[in-house]
Amino acid sequence: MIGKVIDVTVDNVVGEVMKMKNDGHRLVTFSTYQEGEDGLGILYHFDKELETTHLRMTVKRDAPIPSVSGVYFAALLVENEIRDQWDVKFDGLVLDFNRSLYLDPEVTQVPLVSNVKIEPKK
Amino acid sequence: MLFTPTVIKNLLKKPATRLYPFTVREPFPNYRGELYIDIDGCIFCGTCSRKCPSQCIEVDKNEGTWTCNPHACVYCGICRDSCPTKCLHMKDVHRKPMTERIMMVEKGEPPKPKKKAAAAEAPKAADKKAEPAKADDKKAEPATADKAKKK
Amino acid sequence: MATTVIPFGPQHPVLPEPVHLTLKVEDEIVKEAIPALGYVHRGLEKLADIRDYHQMIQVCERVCGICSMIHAVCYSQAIEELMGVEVPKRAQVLRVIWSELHRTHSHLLWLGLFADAFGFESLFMQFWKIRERIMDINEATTGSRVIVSVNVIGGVRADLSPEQIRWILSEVDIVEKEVRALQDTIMNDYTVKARTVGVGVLSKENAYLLGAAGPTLRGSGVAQDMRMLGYGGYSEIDFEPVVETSGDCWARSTVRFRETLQSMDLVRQAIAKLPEGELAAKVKGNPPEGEVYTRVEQPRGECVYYIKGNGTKHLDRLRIRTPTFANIPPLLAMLPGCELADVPVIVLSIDPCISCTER
Amino acid sequence: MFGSFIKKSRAKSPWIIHFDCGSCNGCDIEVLACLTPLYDVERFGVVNVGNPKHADVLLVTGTVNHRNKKVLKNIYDQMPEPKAVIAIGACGNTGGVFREAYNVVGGVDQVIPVDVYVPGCPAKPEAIIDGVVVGLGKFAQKVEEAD
Repeated sequence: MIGKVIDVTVDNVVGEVMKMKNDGHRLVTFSTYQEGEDGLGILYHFDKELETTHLRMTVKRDAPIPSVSGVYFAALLVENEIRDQWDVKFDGLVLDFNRSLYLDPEVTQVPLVSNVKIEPKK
Repeated sequence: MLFTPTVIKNLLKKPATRLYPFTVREPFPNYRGELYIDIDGCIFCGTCSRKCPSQCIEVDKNEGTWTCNPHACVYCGICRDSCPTKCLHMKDVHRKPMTERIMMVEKGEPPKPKKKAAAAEAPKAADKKAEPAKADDKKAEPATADKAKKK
Repeated sequence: MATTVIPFGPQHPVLPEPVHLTLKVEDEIVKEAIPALGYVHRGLEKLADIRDYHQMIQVCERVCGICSMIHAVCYSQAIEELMGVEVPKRAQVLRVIWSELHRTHSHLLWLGLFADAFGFESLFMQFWKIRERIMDINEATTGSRVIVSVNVIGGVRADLSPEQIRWILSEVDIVEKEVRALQDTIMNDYTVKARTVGVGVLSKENAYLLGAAGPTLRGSGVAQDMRMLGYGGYSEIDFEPVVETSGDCWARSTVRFRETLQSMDLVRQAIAKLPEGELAAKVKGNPPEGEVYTRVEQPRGECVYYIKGNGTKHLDRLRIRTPTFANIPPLLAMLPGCELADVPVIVLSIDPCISCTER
Repeated sequence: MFGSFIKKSRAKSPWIIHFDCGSCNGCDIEVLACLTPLYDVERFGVVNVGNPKHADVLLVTGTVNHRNKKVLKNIYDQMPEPKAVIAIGACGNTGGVFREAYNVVGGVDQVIPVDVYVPGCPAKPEAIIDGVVVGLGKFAQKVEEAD
């Protein structure tokens, strides 16, 4: 993967993101992936003059994740999307859609958790 | 006011409209239009059904049927390109609208010498590991159910 | 003063796509806008579980019909990087040609829709009339008007013959002439300026902080274009990003107008440098374990793919961040303080592509 | 007498409404291309309107998902009788390449009755014009049967 990867933890993620903002980085997006059975890996992608930097954080899905939408307002859509797709909670989300950004109440399964495989439609 | 020259030009020129249903334009030769099969050339190897991104083709080797759901087909031409006997073709005109959903079912001669067919199948099957085979089985079910519903 | 809540969308005459905005209005002045998405959400990232990595190209193309070619390029580049496949030079340059043709038709389409948003119907018709020539080129060279499906992992599966190249060049010349004839109208006409100048201003700092992408960012004076990275065939081509500084709707439409002309120039450059050679490299095996992060420039801005492979033919994770997704927070910052009648113009000025946003 | 005049005119100049129901934009822009100078469906008296209450024919592109199926139903219910529905593209017909995704219900016919299916991904403007012509036949038939 191109770019430098810095590992962060739940405790210092907001501080690290703040540091990136003060350095003049632009938040591109987050990416998520399944990490083990009940873990979630989050990559924060930053960009400064076409140079990419990533922050990597691994969390458990049942504990709330500190939100960085207070630092970068643009993070709010991504965090709501992650909330939809993985059913995790964010602490201090600026505008919380409460799992309804994309999904309607009819969809009860958690879309992206790997052990919930999608079945071909009948 | 700056648009006036364009307006005047358009008034003096012939209309740009293609009078479609009355005059049909010459189709471009490699347009990916209606998919059809030359069933006599088909060896029922099932490559098209595995390669199809939309999973809309179903091949039954024992029965000798080739079934395609033209409503789910995305006209990408992958099946045509991967067909080993080049029996799948695409017309250069689009498929005509229909008032109800139909399935394309083509009945052909299933391959008689079983050994030869198996040999054609074997290298493909070797590529696919256990998991995709399962996926294929899974998708075969709903497709048949769909067909039954149509009938 | 009383606040009125006005729902905007999902079915709105000016929007070709369903998106919903809840507008809180005081005296015709918008105070707050809250988006509601999800009308186009299909969940195609999860389809990687049942479609193999070759078939996912066709799925990724259908993330968005207008920039389908560039989505496919981004996905193929990601897989090629993961698998270490060397793409032949000719295939890379052919990808540039079709990408730039897509950009041209996308921008012409947008310029038309934008004219329609402020009620200039005949300008809309003009742009869409010109655009049909580009669609004809797509249809003749690839086999489909909109979703061209020419990418495969390792290269392309269609070629350009010398006659086709000559024909493309002559068509591009005609298109350029016709587009230039409309330059004065879209940039300097009094009625157009009255609707666009000073409307929906996004300052340079705000655009950068809110993570805007593409023409929205460049319209605010930040010279950032992923084509500067020189991915694929762009390393062979001279490229300068188009930048405007005023940050309003006029700047964004001017950026797109100038990019249309630039794209046609890039098509000519790419055709002049088209090398001979193979069309596609052989690809064997499955994507190995590992992750890749690729960025390309779409008509609407920077598109990011994150792919995690796990050694099987199904990908572990496919994540797509599309430009409109990044442009929605700036839109929310632009709307407060504008007049209700300007809302369609401002919403269209970021070139919203909702099917991209929600995938 | 006046009634039969209106009946005849309705079938001769149908007003259409286009609803994008989660399509990838491919079919959408082709529907719009039909209204532009090169294909110009207005020469048949077809007018694109923004309000479902004015429309006779509903053009639907794209897959139906859990959120927009309510919108689609709502728009369909608002249209006056008789009405015709044309589903455009592979997604509108069956769900196309996305029909197995988790948030996709399937084709348009899962929610509202469909009169004409236009296949293609995306359907060409020519195919859409053909579809509208077939749809108008059905619509005229419905107008006849209406009383």
